Amino acid sequence: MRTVEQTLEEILNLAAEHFRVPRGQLSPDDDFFKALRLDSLQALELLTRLEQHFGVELPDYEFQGVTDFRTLADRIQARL
Amino acid sequence: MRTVEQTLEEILNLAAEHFRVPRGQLSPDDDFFKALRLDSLQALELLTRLEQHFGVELPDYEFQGVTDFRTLADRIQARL
Amino acid sequence: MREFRGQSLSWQLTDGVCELALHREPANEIGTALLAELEQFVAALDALQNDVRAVILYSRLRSGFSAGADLRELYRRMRGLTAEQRVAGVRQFLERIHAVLNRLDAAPATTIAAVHGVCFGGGLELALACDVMVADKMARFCFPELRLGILPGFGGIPRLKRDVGNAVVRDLLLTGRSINAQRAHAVGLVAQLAAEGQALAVARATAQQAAKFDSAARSRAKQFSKPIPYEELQREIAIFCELFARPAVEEGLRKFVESSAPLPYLP
Amino acid sequence: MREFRGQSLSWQLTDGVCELALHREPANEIGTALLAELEQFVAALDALQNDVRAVILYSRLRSGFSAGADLRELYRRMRGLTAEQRVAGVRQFLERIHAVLNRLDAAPATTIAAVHGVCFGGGLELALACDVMVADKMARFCFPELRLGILPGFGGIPRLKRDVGNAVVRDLLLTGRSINAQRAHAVGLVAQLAAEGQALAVARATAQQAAKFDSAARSRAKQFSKPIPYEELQREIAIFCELFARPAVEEGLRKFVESSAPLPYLP
Repeated sequence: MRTVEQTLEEILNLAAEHFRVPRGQLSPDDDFFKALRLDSLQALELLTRLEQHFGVELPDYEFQGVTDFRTLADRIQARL
Repeated sequence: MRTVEQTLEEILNLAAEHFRVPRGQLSPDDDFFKALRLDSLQALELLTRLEQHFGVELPDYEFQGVTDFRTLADRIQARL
Repeated sequence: MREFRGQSLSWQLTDGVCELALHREPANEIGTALLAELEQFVAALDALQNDVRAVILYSRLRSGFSAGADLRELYRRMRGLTAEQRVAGVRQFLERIHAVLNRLDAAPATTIAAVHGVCFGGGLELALACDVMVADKMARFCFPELRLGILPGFGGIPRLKRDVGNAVVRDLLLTGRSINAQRAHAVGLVAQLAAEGQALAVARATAQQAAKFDSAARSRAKQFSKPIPYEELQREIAIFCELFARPAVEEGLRKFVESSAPLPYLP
Repeated sequence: MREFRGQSLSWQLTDGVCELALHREPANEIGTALLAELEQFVAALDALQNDVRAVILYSRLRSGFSAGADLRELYRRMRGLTAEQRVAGVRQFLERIHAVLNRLDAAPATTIAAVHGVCFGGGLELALACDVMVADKMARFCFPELRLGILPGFGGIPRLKRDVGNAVVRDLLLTGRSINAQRAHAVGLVAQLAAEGQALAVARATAQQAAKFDSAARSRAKQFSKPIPYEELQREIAIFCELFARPAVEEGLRKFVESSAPLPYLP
């Protein structure tokens, strides 16, 4: 079972890798829509990659309701 | 994510193990129905073991349409 | 009679659980021989209905549960007949197998198909008449009929429609592909998955449980929850016979019977 | 006509397989332009029905299969109209798209939707009219209509009910959430999953297989196994129009059209 810190770390790594942002530029309290410069399609892509990586489902309304990576980690943790 | 070469290697290993053929005797361009001396039941068994191993579904018509291991790897890769 | 040993199948009743083993080589093809013994079986099931609380259908053959209708016999019998005679013969066979499967479907006992290996065409249709399907992880399920220019004739589509969503019905029917046990389980067709070689053991535990229940509650609950699509089943026979009358079907059967391909059910 | 190149879609028929590509930027929104070309397509499908054995619907756009109804066009057209005029206009549009999707649904050929990216609202309704859905692993499926104060209007609920259990229908409809391809596959909506970028290749292999089957068997089997819920489809139009007449819907559409949020379909 992952800790929420591990979940957060995995989210940051996944985001950096898939959206080609240096990992060092991303921090837990960043607004990820802005930090990754996501348009609506890319936001859905991130959601799908997170669901695949963690083997969970995260409804759009929960994903939409957060902006920073830390809160996102909490939401995913609640489904692990 | 596997490369198609890794997929091919895993197919050859799986085939050698389950049908008790020395791994060295199998090569990517072999006709696998012949190399493994498969009857129709064994062909289905190989299909099921491949599906289980790779976590994909491969319809019979795609499986039937190929004979060599390399093409089989391509077909599986298209589902990974 | 508490037990029966036939050419194609055998069964015995022990402590309320009736186990029916199919053992007609090579792959429990359903032809006139197996049909006749299935007819005897459902008659016995009626006669013993106060004693039979659960039924398990399984196969003793390595190849699997059943490869479906006996197409070799069908091809042999139809040769030299007129189109009318052929259709009359096939209709009579279908009416008989439908009567057997309808009685199995409506049996007051809880019926369990323990499936391994191939469960194709008519074999799948037999399993679909049961209440609960337990499957070995290596089992495969398929409706290959379109490949022969026909459609499933032993009640397959109406019963599959009862159990799964229509998208799954169309996937199986219109592509003719076989699906593995995990997929059959995921879509709800298979109730329980068993490790390789363990389907019968898993089915036995389930039968023991089902046999504990009060008979009246069990049979009324089954009757209430399991609709039998009689009207669609009749329509299926009509459509099958209409398709079967065409010369393309004899040609498809001939190819199948003469094939030595590794997957002979694939044209 | 064996091929068509339109503004919103193009198709061509080769060896019994008709491939229809959607290519209306930005995301194959279904408005009057796409509808008109879909009408031409189903007319051609009727005319060519002896030659078309399988159909593949796919999108050439990066964004996905289709984001659904063209809400921008809808909003533009409804402004300045009376409530009555609006409802009359939308009803006419719905009657036309229903006619197209009903003909696609009933086409004797095997129809395959090869889906990637977004498959939302009307896009999902188009895919649901097909026989078999093949999905790229990154595809997402959604009925966002409740967010706008309406319900799916292109036959979505009746067709989704045909394919999956009612709990899945309610999940999608009443939460408006999008589900990924794995989930859509698990519940039986999607028949086959493809690797990223491979949905069309997988659909082509399936179309090749379906095209091999005898036409009479294929079309009769499809007709027998795939019920078309005409009565519910008509009721859907009536309910849609009833909801659409309310001022809240114009307000919802305005917000959607003016939004620049990362997930604009989420109000």
